[in-house]
Parts: sequence; structure tokens; C-alpha cells
Amino acid sequence: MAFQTKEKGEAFELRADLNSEYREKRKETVKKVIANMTIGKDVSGLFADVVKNMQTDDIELKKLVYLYLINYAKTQPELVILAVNTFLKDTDDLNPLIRALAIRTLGCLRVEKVVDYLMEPLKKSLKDDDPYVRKTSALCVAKIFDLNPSICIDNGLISSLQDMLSDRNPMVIANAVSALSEIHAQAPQDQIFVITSPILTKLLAALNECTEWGQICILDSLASYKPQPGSREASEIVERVIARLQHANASVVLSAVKVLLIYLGFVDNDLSKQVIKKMAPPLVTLLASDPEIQYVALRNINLILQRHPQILAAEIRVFFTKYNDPLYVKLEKLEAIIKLVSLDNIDQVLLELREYASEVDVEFVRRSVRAIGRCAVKLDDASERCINVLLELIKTKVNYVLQEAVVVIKDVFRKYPRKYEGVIPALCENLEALDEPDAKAALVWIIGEYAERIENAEELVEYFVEGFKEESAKLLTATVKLFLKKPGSAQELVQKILQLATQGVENPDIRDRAYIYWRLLSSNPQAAKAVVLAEKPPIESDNSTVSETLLDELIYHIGSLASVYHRPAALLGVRGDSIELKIS
Amino acid sequence: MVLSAVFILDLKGKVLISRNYRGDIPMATVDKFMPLVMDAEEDEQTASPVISTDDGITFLYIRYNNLYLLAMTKKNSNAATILLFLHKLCEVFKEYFKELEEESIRDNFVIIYELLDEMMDFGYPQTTESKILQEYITQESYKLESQARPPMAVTNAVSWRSEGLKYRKNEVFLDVVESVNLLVNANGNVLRSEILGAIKMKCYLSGMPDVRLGLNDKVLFETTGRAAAKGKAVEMEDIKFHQCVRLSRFENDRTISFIPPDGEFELMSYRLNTQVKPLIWCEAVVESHSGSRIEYLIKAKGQFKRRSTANNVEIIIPVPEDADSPKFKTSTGLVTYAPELNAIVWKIKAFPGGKDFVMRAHFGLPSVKTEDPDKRPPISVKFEIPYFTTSGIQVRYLKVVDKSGYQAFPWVRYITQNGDYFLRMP
Amino acid sequence: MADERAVIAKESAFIRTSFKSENVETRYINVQKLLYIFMLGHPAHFGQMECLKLVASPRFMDKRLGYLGIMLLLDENQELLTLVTNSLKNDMNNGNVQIIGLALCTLGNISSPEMARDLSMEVEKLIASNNSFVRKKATLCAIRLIHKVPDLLENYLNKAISLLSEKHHGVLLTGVTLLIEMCKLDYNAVEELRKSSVPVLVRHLKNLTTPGYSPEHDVSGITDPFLQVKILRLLRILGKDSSFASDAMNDILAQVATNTDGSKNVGNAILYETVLTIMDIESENSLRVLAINILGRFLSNKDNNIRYVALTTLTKTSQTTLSADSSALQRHRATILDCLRDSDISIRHRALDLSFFLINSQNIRILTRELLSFLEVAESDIKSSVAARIVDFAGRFRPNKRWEMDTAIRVMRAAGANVDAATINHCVKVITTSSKDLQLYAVRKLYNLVRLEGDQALAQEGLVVVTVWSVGEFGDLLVRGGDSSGVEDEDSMGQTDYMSVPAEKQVADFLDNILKGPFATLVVREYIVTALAKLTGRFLDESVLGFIRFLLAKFQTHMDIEIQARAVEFIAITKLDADTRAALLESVPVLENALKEEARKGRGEPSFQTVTNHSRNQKSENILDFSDDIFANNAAPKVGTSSTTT
Amino acid sequence: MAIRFMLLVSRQGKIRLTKWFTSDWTAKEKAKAVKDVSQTVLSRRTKMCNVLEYKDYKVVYRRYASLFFIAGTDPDDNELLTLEIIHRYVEVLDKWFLNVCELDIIFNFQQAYAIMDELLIGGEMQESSKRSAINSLKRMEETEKSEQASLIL
Repeated sequence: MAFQTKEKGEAFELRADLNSEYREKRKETVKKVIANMTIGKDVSGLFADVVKNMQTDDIELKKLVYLYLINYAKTQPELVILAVNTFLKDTDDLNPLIRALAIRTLGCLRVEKVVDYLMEPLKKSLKDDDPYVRKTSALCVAKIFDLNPSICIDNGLISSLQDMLSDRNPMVIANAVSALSEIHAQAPQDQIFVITSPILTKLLAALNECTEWGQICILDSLASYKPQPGSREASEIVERVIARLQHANASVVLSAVKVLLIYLGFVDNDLSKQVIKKMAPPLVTLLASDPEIQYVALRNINLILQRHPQILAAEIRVFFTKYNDPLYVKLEKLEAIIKLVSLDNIDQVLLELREYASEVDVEFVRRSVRAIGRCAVKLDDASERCINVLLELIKTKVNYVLQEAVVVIKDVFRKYPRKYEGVIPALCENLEALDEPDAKAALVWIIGEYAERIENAEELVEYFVEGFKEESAKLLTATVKLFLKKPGSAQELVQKILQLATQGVENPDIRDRAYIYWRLLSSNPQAAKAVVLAEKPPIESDNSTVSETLLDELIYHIGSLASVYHRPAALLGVRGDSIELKIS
Repeated sequence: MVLSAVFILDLKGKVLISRNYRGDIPMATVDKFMPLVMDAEEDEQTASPVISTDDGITFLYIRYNNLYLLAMTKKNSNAATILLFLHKLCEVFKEYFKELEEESIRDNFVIIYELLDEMMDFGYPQTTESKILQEYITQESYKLESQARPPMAVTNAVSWRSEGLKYRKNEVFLDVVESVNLLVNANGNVLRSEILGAIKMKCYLSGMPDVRLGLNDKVLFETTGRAAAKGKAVEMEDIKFHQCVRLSRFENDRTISFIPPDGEFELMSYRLNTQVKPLIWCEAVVESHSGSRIEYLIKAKGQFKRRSTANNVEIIIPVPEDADSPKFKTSTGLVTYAPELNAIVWKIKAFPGGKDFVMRAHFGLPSVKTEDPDKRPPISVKFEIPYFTTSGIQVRYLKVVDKSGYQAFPWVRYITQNGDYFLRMP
Repeated sequence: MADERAVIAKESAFIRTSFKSENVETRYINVQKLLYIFMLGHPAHFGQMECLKLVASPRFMDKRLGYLGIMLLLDENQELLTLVTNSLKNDMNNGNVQIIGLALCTLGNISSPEMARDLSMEVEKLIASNNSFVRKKATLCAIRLIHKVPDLLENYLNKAISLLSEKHHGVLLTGVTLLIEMCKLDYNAVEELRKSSVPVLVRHLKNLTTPGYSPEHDVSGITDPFLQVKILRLLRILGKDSSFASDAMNDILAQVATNTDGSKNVGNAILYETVLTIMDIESENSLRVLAINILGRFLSNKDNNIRYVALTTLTKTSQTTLSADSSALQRHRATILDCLRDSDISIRHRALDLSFFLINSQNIRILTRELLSFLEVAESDIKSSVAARIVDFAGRFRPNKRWEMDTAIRVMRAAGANVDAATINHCVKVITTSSKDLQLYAVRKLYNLVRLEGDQALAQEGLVVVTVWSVGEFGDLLVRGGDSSGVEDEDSMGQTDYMSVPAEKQVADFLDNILKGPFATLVVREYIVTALAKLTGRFLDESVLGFIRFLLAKFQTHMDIEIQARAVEFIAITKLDADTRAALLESVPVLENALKEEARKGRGEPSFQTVTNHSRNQKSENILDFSDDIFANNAAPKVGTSSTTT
Repeated sequence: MAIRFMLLVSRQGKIRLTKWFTSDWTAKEKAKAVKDVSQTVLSRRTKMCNVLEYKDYKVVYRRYASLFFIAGTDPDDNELLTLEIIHRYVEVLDKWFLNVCELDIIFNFQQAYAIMDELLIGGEMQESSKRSAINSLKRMEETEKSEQASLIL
């Protein structure tokens, strides 16, 4: 209780001081109010008193009041109107800093009612003499469009914005590009931002001159431009953009890489080869940046390598992990290593992966073991060497290493059917140690597939029947295979499992499978063999991070979140958007 | 590109200051950040710098000291840009407040708000050059004679330098610094080695000078047919320039020309992937008796020219976290046990090229073993070798041209030092 | 932060080295420091041996610190702990009661089964000590021992019962506590106590509720609430399922319930415990009404703690008494539903559990609507359990089957990404146990829903799975099942047509598009592969069948083992003769259990076991019932011996 | 039915004391629980109820000045009574240290533990009289003092 009265007292005091006759006192108090706002206290109650201090020639005080307004405008839309007059006056100030500040802040208020008042000053400031004001106004249009698209179009703001692409100041152009791109994305059908040849020339010119951030905007907008077929345009763009690879800003580099990758399809072979060659060193250099940037770079590099592994074919060593790399960097490097592994470097890679498999970080160890198996599947001529390393790891008896090894060895079997059966005893020995569904399922599959070579296959399968459910589907198949291969001894088992799978579980998918098996076995054993024991073609090596169609899309989004997540751009945020249930 | 809001949080996840740029995500969403980070840390891992909530909000963050700098967005934003912007914020704050930590945030909230407002608008980065910002956003605005105005540089093509600078003595200092990254595996094979070079400048020049820098760049020599003449050209694999350097000019004829910012800045960086002989080589023999004691024999060798000397060499050898009763023996340098690093630190003030030294260490171990597994970190080495670059890079000339026609004095220094320099333990 | 770490690392290193010198004088101070370091979150395993050494010292202060270190640094799984046994034994036989106290406290907090066995004799002896300081500690120590080794229980039972005649509150309190734990472990103890001890407990409680009974134990005007609560709890155990014992406590419970002052937290703690006891035992009706009224008062209390308790208790009592008190509960419906929107997650969760107990056949439609809108905004980690319960209750109280089916589909639409397997299976069961008309309705609705709502629907994995399975199973109905356009559909709002009839080609493309898209998780792919195979037995258009075979063939080299296996098998099946093929892909018989559940539905009873108790375990295990009737079941497949020997 | 763990956490999230009455958790799980529980408790607003659920435990907490006292209990425990137990601990601390503050607990953590050991064993209350608990503690302090005195002699 005591605490509450104290708070009330404080608000009272603040209010009095905001109306103090002394200017310094008022300023200090506004600072106090902002300090309160910063630590999360609600000071919206002082709205009227704070706004009174807006009319001042002290820029610092003005900025503070503006800041306050941005924070609380939404809670007090009626009172905001009180402030509008001062704002409008400020947009006419002699100092461009104040003109820009007023325009910038007005755009941030996000109160519908203010928008109407804003039109005239905004139109004027879009044509201001000072580029600082113009660049601020450009973005303001995007802000207003977000709130009320039609008013922007009706007042000709969009066309002013389009005119700004011809501005003489590069920063103004860059912000106009940003604003137009954003508006275009909201209403693509209106064709608000379409790059034409003349615009292209202006953008390319601005590219050389504007800030690093502006360069990124322009590069990103170039990604969507389709060059005139057969013209020199594509090569010209490539030649301009390629210089950006030398920029110190990693994001400029990534955006340049994106543009170059997209234009590769439009230029002749020689140039294309040259571009690919020039791209490698900057990509490698990205790995010397801060770990967060490295992560983004690596996620993108893994996409690029899926399409153009040759770019970094000679650079596999740069992906060897460092002790102090964060795990998220290590895992991405591992992925890149698999993309780049070849017969030329496999021995070194195996040595390296073996080293990783003895580190302490469980997740990294697992992924390293898995990587060894993936190398085996990828490189036919090195598969035996990989298997040997895996066997060595199995001997360490480290539980999670073992589980991971079983899972990948299963894939090796599927790639090279009947080739490495000698490994099976070593795997079956460790039956009890397996407690993860994936590992169990893998071993169950191996037992079913090689039932005729495993003496105590029934025993082993029976061991797993205990935990029927998790790996039901595989167990079902394995048991049926076992039965078809050794009909006498496994009959009881197959009967038990089919009963369970048809009536003991609810999963419709398992039941579908079980009924098909049951009908096969009871009606047509010959057909059963033909179906269940049908020869499986070797699996393809799985070297792709994403599907080819998704890759096409993600190349267009290099550097963006979609390409970091490896998910389609349209999907970002889909899962959570609430679905309106239409219930009458 | 765009981001919705920026936050600075303490390590517990409490918001110290925030700026909402777009208003399209409730600011309270930030509460979901720490649980995500903690989930990742559960397995002693660092959460990846890009994480999302299950309702599709993405957080991008970096950590600096005991702070998180965090951005959030729900669009398909440019992740690289956002993370770089956060790093840039760090840099600017550091230049403004010397130290960036909880206290400096609290003490300077007014100016931080101003900076956040100036450096980004509607989620798009704007002016981020701290030198320029300092011209019109200052802590002592009342000291300005008149009302602040946006400096020309903010919107100029030369956004990094202001006009009208004047020095009595026009000087340029160039430091060529090469860091050697090295990774050696337990068998003693060099897995990777690279040189990261940087040319750092301190410019005290008047007016708007145009500067040209000449290096013994192999590509340049080849194109101009001068290759055979000197023979000592260097092939830089990748070069990155400060935004002041005219990239298209370099792309055309390999000329490095620029109008420099005032004061200190990094002009360029380059990378060489050539196999370098490890400058300082270490061999370790470890004998471990679990539950009682562990012994080390370390041999270090200087594999660089005899007339050079490596200064302030530190060889850091990891030991178990619960080691006790340290005993050392060496003829050279100073050996200490540094429990805070879980390592032995062997310091040698001057390590001449071609020499080798030996050190022995003995530790006791507790009888009760910890449940934590052994982390097996590598040996790391720190050193500096002055008047020497591994790559052989040389500054051939530095020309300064200003319309006032003054003469400028360039000074050049070379140094090689360790980068990530690791040798895995057997 | 970094500085603190460095300082501590250095100090730790110093302490480690110092330990090696075996200096008795510095050991105490070093262990003291180390424990402080440990509290700050740094390793201290190397100090464990030193604590053991301190305990073995003859000095009291050494022992005291040593035992503190053991309690902090060791846990029951460490081998080192066995080395403490001997010291504990010696100290329990020490002449100094304070040293005995230290040993008892340590054993009471940390004990392995071996230690429990080895030291039980000592503890038994000490329970009989004439020093109350020792007696109460030994009594609580016994709890840990009997939990570690339940066989030891009978050695303590009589001693524990005799503690009920104690006057000393500490000893009495620990005695009652021990008896409660014994009753939980062994039903014999319950019976024994019912015979001997109900009156004495009632008497104690009566004394405690006499004003001013023992000022030393007074808490805001109430005498020893700690003891009162323990006695009430023991009475609850004794009165449960025993009308004899319950009768004996009716009066005192009524007295406590009416006379306890509910203006402070202490009083409410007792009232809360009393209500639980009244609801659990065979109490008189008037008493139950009294209890429900107390809860009603709680529910409208301003204090969030009290509201929390009310919600929890109402849920608990609703669970055990089901509909008996439901009219009393229904009176609070509005309040409870309001709590669903409370800003406090604790309140929200409790209110959610309770809301389900409000459901009956009269209000099922309204409440389901409330719960569905809650489901949409719920945190993702509870969505699964809410979804499971909505479909469960929709079955229990459904007005008709159509409504149940629509509800299940709505749940899938709102939370299909979060539901667990049991809920998906349940939805499939709802469809398979329906009439042909309803199946037609279901498959068309699901198909059109996913088709029309695109990504939004595809992101809901559960919805996709149910849809894909239905399309596979009822593919023929979907494309040729006759006209369903007349069916009134609550969801469609007349705007979009959820009943349109696709062509076979469209259905195949539909599945193909899901496969190509980003939402094709492994599970979805597995379902689609099987659905495609089943459609080869249900579709007629040769070109479509060819397309399906082409799709299946692509998966024959798939990385996922299950998908590859299916594709290979199904391709082999397509090569069999038409009759065999048709027989293999015939529709699957309805699950026996599903029929049984179906028969029970609409009557308010739980229809399937798996989701009834979600309040604690959010992820329900699908408990397989391996009872005989499944095996005796005629529908189960039999594999003819003769036919398989070839 | 018992308390399974007690935590004392400062408003800044610093852990001041932890006591475990259960052996079911590994050191890692304990560390995680401490982190999770203290984080959630600290983020709760003042008017919210003092009970929350963590895994299979009920967490009951109360704030005294700069310190949060947090108890993890079995789910069937009486949370209102747990609040009283917490309060009892605070009362005894207060009596022992005469106006207890956070620093008392930091610098005298051994005594803070000793006080808890006089109130709870295995997470169950062993004494409902404040006086009796204080007396026991006093006797132990006296024993230590006399030992130290004899050592000096």
C-alpha cells in the first residue's frame, strides 16, 4: 500500500514540474518521464503535460517530446491532435534537421486521424531542397502506405516517390528504392516498382555512391529485374555488381553474390565462369567475420554449394571447425564439408570427422558420426574407409555414438545392398544399448532385411516387440520379412504382431499396412514374397539441403531469413497466424 | 531488409532500452526471447543468432559484454543486414561511451534514443558513421554555438568525411598488420593456415585530399607487365575495402584510390590462403594418471628467420579443470598456472627465430572425479613479430593530392601476430 | 561476471592445492569457502572427500560443516555416500544429542537403500529416545528410510502409532507425518489406524481448535495450523471408503469448517484442507454442501491464491464425484470461463481443467465454442492437451454425430500442428464409425477445406494427415459418392463450397501438390504414399492410375526407409492381377474398440481412456490394452499355417 | 506430500541459497530447474497468484524485500500452508539475525542452512514452535563457541 501512494505522489510531482515556469526544470522533468518510460512504467497519464513542452527551440527537448509521442500516441489518439499544429509548424522550420524530424516522427505516430493533416507537408517535403529532408520523406511515404494505402495513391505520393529514383542524391535514391520495394511487395498487382532500362541506369550509378546500407537496398531490388534477352544489359550489370564483392560489409557481399547468381543464367559462358571464380574468395572471407554473420553466411553458402559445389571445391579446409566456434557454426560447417567431400580429400575429411566424434558436445558428435555415414553413401569408392571409421567408433561403446552409427550404417546398407554384411554382428551385439526410436528402427530394419543371415533373428525381433508402437511400421515389415524368410520359427511372432497392429493400435496408417500384409499372407503367399521381398533399388545419395524448387526460390532470397531458415518466404509466420473459425 | 524493433537487454532478459520502428509487433513479444535462449542453453549450447517463436516472430541478436542487442521482425528480412546493423550499433555506442555495458546504457538513455532515431528509420539503416553522427548528435548539445544541422556528409556521396578540416602538419600513419590463423591436428599436420591482413590508417590531413596507395600487388604487376622485374609481388586472395575506396576503379585497373575519413580507420583487409610454415611450433607429451596426477612436456620452436624475434609470446596449454599443486620447470620464460583459463601460461618475452625451448609441468588430480566430460581444448599461442609480414606485402607509395597542394608525410609500420592459432593436443 | 569467474577459479585452485596438504586446521575454512563457491554455481566435487574427513573429526563444528557439505555436494546416487554410513552410525550412538541430531538430519535428507538398511536399527532406537529434539528428527528420518526400503515399514508402525499420544507438538507433527507416508505405502497401515487412532486424532484436532489452546503455537489467532493440516490429511486417508471412520470425524470437520476464520491465509489453508477431506471421505450431505459453499466463497475471493486453490479443488472434486455436485458447479460457470482469460497463466490453466468438468449435454455446444476459441489463442505447449480433451468431450456429450465430426475437424483446423497422435487417431475413428453419408460428408469437407485454405490448412499437420487418410480410404466416395451439395454446412457460411466433387485427376494432383510443397513432413509423406496405393484400388481412370504409379515409383530410392519400403511394396502390388490387388486394398475393417467407444458416446461417460486425465501428464501415453478379448477377437487376422508353407 | 526444494533468489536473479530434498534429479536437471523456476518467478507480476506449475511440481513463492523465497512441492501439497512454511522460515531467520536482510544470508549461509535444518527434514516440518527451533539453534551455537574457546586455551 505504501508503495502505491508513493507512485501517485511521484506522478503528481512530475506533473507539477512539467508545468514549471523554469525551462531547465521542465526539460529535466521530461527526461525523468522518459527515464520512467524506458524502465517500463506507464507514464501515459502525463500526455497533455508533456506535449505542452513540444514547442521549443531546444532540439534535445523537442526530440524527447517526440519520442514520448511515438510511444503513447496510440493510447491517446484524441490528444495527439493537440500536437499536430506544432508538428506542422516544424515541417516549415528553417533548420532541415527539424523539418526532417517532424516528418519522421509524424510517420511513426500510426494514428489514422493524423494522416490527413500530414498530406500537404509531406508533399512539400518530398520536394524539399535539402536531401536530408527528402530521404526522410521518402520513407515516410512507406509508413503512411502501411497505414492507409489509398490516401497515398490519391495524393500522388507514389508518383513523387517514383520520381525520386532520378534524384541527384544517392541516399535519396536508396530510400526511395526501399520505400517503393516495400510498397510494391504489399500490392504487387499495382506494379508500383518496376525497373525499366532508364531506371536501371540510375540505380547502377547510385550503387557506386551511396552508403553500404543503400547499396544493399539497390542490390536487393536488382535481384528481381529481368534483363532484356540478347542485350549486353546482363553483362553490364554483372560487371558493375562484381566490384561489390570487395566491400567490407558482409551483407553487401551477400547481396552482390545473390545478384550475380541470378544473372549467371543471362550471361555467356566465359563471363559466367569468371564470376564463379571471383565469388569464391569473398565467400571464404565471410568465415572470418563475427560468428553471427558467419552463421548467416554458412546457411547461405550451403544453399549455394548445393547448386554450384565447384565454387569452393578447393576450399574444403576452411570449413574445418575451430575449437571455439559456437555449435551453430560448427554444424553448418559440417554440412558444407559433406557438400564438398570428394575422393581427393576424403582421407583428410575422415580424420577430421573422427576427431569431431570424440569431442564433448553430444549434438556435434552425433552429427559428425552421421556425416561419416553420409560420406560413405556419397562416395562409392570411399565407402569402405568410412565404414571402418564407423566400426572403430562403435567399439568406443559411447551410447549416443553407437545409436548414431547404427542409423547411418543402415543407409550405407541401402546404398550398397549386400556389400557390408560383415558389420552386422557388431551391430546386433549392442542391441540393449539402443534406446532411441531412430536407432531401434534402424536395427529392426537391418534384422528384417538380413534375417536369413542372422542366426537369432527371431529372438532379436521378439526383443523389440516389447516396445511395439514407436517403431511399429518398421517392426511390422521386419517381422513379415522374417516370417517369409524363416516361415517355421517366426509364425507365432508374425501372428502376434499382426493381431496387435490391426486391433491393438489405433493408428490408421499402421492398420492399413497390417491389413495389407495380413491379406497377402493369408491369401497369396507367393504374391507376399513378390511384394515384401521385392528388391529395393539403391538409394540416391542425399546431398541436398532443400528441394530443387525451394532452392530456386531461396537463391532469390540470399541473405534473408528465408534462406537462413531454408524455408519458403511465404511460410515465415504462417504457422501462428490465427485462423478465424467460422462458427455460426 | 527491414526490422520492427530494437532492444537492448541484460543477461536476465530485462529490457534496458528499446525502440519500436514499425509498430507491427507487440513490444511484449520480447518476453519470448529469453525462454528461447534458455532452451538452447539447456544443453550448454549457444542459441543460434536467428531464432523464431512458434508464432513466426524472428529474433536476431548478438551478445556484447553482459548485454544482448536484439532485433525482431516478422517479415522475410535481410538477416545479414540486421545482424551487421546490431554490430554497428555496438561500435557507435562504444565510440560514444567508451565502454558499452549496462551502466553506460542507463546513464545515456537520452542520447541512445537520439542515436537509434538517427541510425535507423522505419527499420532501414540510415547514417551509421559514428564520426559523422558525432557532429550533430552530442552529449553536450548546449555547447554548440547554434542549433545543430545535418552535416553535408550525411547525404553526400562522401558520407564519411566532413569538409573544411585543417591540420598544421599533414601526416598519414599506415599500419600493416597480419594475423596468422593456424590449425594443427593432434598428429602434427597443418589442417589449415591463412593470413588475414589489414591496413589500418590514421589520417591527419586537411581539406578533401585524394589518396592513392600502391602495393606490391601481383595482379597489378602482371597486368602492367612488371611481374618479373621485382619478383616479390604478393597475391591477395580476397580484398575488402572501406567504403571510401572506389571499388569500380579498383575493379578496372587495381588502383586503390580514396578520400579518407578523418582519423583512425581500417582502409582494407585481405586474405591469403597460402600454406605458411607455423611460425611458432609446439609439441606436447602428456602423461595422465587419472585420479592422482598429470604431467606435461612441451617443446616450442621458433620457425621464422633468425634475425627476427617474436615478442610477448604466450603459450597456453589447457589442463583439467580440477588440477591442483602445480609444479613447473623451464630454462626460459615464466610459467604460471592460470585456473581462470584452466591452463598453464608460458610467457617468453623475446623468442628469437630458430630457437627451441622446453617446459615441464606436473599437477595433482583429485581422487573424486567430476561427472563432466573432458573438453580437450587445443594449445593456443599468442605472439607479435615486428618489422615482418608473412606474406611479404609492401607499401610502394602513398600519394596525397589536395587542391591546396600541401605536402603530406606517410609513415609505415609492419607487424605479424597470431590470429586463431591452435594446435590440438594429443 | 567474467571477473567473478576468474577470482573464483583462482580461489578454487588454491583450495584444491591446499586440500592436498592434509592440514586439519585449514580444512575447515577451505571447505567453508568451497561451499560458498559451490552455491555460486561452480564445481566442488573435489571437496567431497574433505567433507567426509570433517565428519570423522571429533569436533562438533567440524561435523556440522562436514554434514552440511555432504547434504550439498553429494546425492544418493554417488558411491562416495556409502563411506558416510559408518560416521553416521557412530554419531547416532554419540552421547551428545546435538551430534545425534546432525546425523539424523543428514540421513533424513539423503540416504541410499543400503544406508537405510544399515542404519535402521539406530533410527528405531532413537524414535524411542526420551529427548524430543532427537525423537522428532528420528521420526522424519524414518520417512526417508521406509521410502527407500518399504520392508522396513512394519518395524516402525507401532512406534509411530504410539507417537500419537505425544504432547510435544514437534513430535506429534512428525508422528502424524510419518503415519501419512506409511498409509500411502501400505494399506495395512490404514486399516490398523482406522481401528486404533481415529478418536485420538479427532481429539487432538478438537483441542487445537479450542481458542487459546497453546499460545506458543499460535499463528494469527489459530493454533498450530501445521499440525491441524497434517491431522486433517491423515483423517482424509482414514475416512476414505470407510463410513465408520468417516462418521467419527463428521462433527469435528463441520466444526473446523464453520469456526475457522477465513480472513487470513492461515485460516484458508486449513479450510482448504478441510474441504478436501470432506469431499474425499464418506461425509454427510450437509457437510458436503458446506464444503462446496466454502469453495464458492473462495472462487469469488479477490486474492488470486484463493481463486487458484478453488479452481484446483473444484477440479479435483469434480473428478472424483463427477456429476453429483455439478449443479453447484454450474452456478459458477461464468466465473470459471472468465478465468480462462485471466492474465495469470496459473489461473488460466486451472480454469481450463475445470471448464471441462462443466460440460454436460445441455451446454456442450456453447462450452465447446468457448473452448475452441481458447484453443486458438492457447500457448502451443498446451494446445495438444486442450485439443484432445475437446474431441473427447465432443464425443461424450455430442448432440449428434455430425456435430461431433464438425467439432473434430474444427479442432484439427485450429491446432492440427500441435495435436498428438491419439487425437489424430480419434478423429479417424470418428469418421470410420460413421454412416456412409457422413463419411461422404467428411471426406469432401476435409478435401475441400485443405484445398481451399491452402498454406494455412497445410501448416496443420494433423489436419493434413486426417485428410490424406480419408481421401485414400474413401477416395471412391469422394469422386463418385453422389450429390452432397444439399448438405447444410455450418462452417461454410455460404461463401465457399466445401462439398464440391473433384475428378480423380484433381485428387491425384492434390496429393502430388502436397508432396511437392513445403509442408510434406515425413509423416505426411508416409500417409500420402499409402493413400496413393489405396487409390489404385478405388480409382478407375487409367491415366490417373498411371500417374499414381509414376508418383509411387519416384519414392523407390527415397532416403527415408519407411517411404522407400512402401513405395517398393506398393509398386509390386500394382503388378499383381486385378483381383488380388482389389482384395489387398479393400477398405480396412473398423477397429473393434472404436465400435465399443461409439456405443458409449453421447452419454457423458468417458469414451476412450487415453485422454481422460490430462490435467497432469500433458502427453498421454497411448496405453495399449493387451487384455485377452483382443486376442480372442474374431476380427483379428489369422495366418493359415497351410497356406504359408510353400 | 512434502517440499522438494527451496530456493532463495534475489530480485536480480542471483541465487542465494538452494536446498534439495529429493534425489530424483541429476545435477544438470537441478541447475536447469533453478534457472527456469527463478526466471519464471521473477517475471511474474505482483498481483498474480503465488503458485505456478513446473514439470510435475508445484512452485510456491513469496517475495520478502529484495529476496524471493521459492518452494517446489509435490502436486498434492497444500499451497496455502506452504506459504505459511515459507513465512515461518523467514520469521525464524528474522529472529535469529534480528531484522534479517539479504546480506545476512549471503555472509552467514551456514546459519541460514542450519535454520532450515531445524525446521525441515526431508522437506517435512519438524517443528511448529519458533521458540523451540531458536533454542535448539542457540544450543548448537553455544557448543561451537565453547569448542572454539577450548581450542584457544
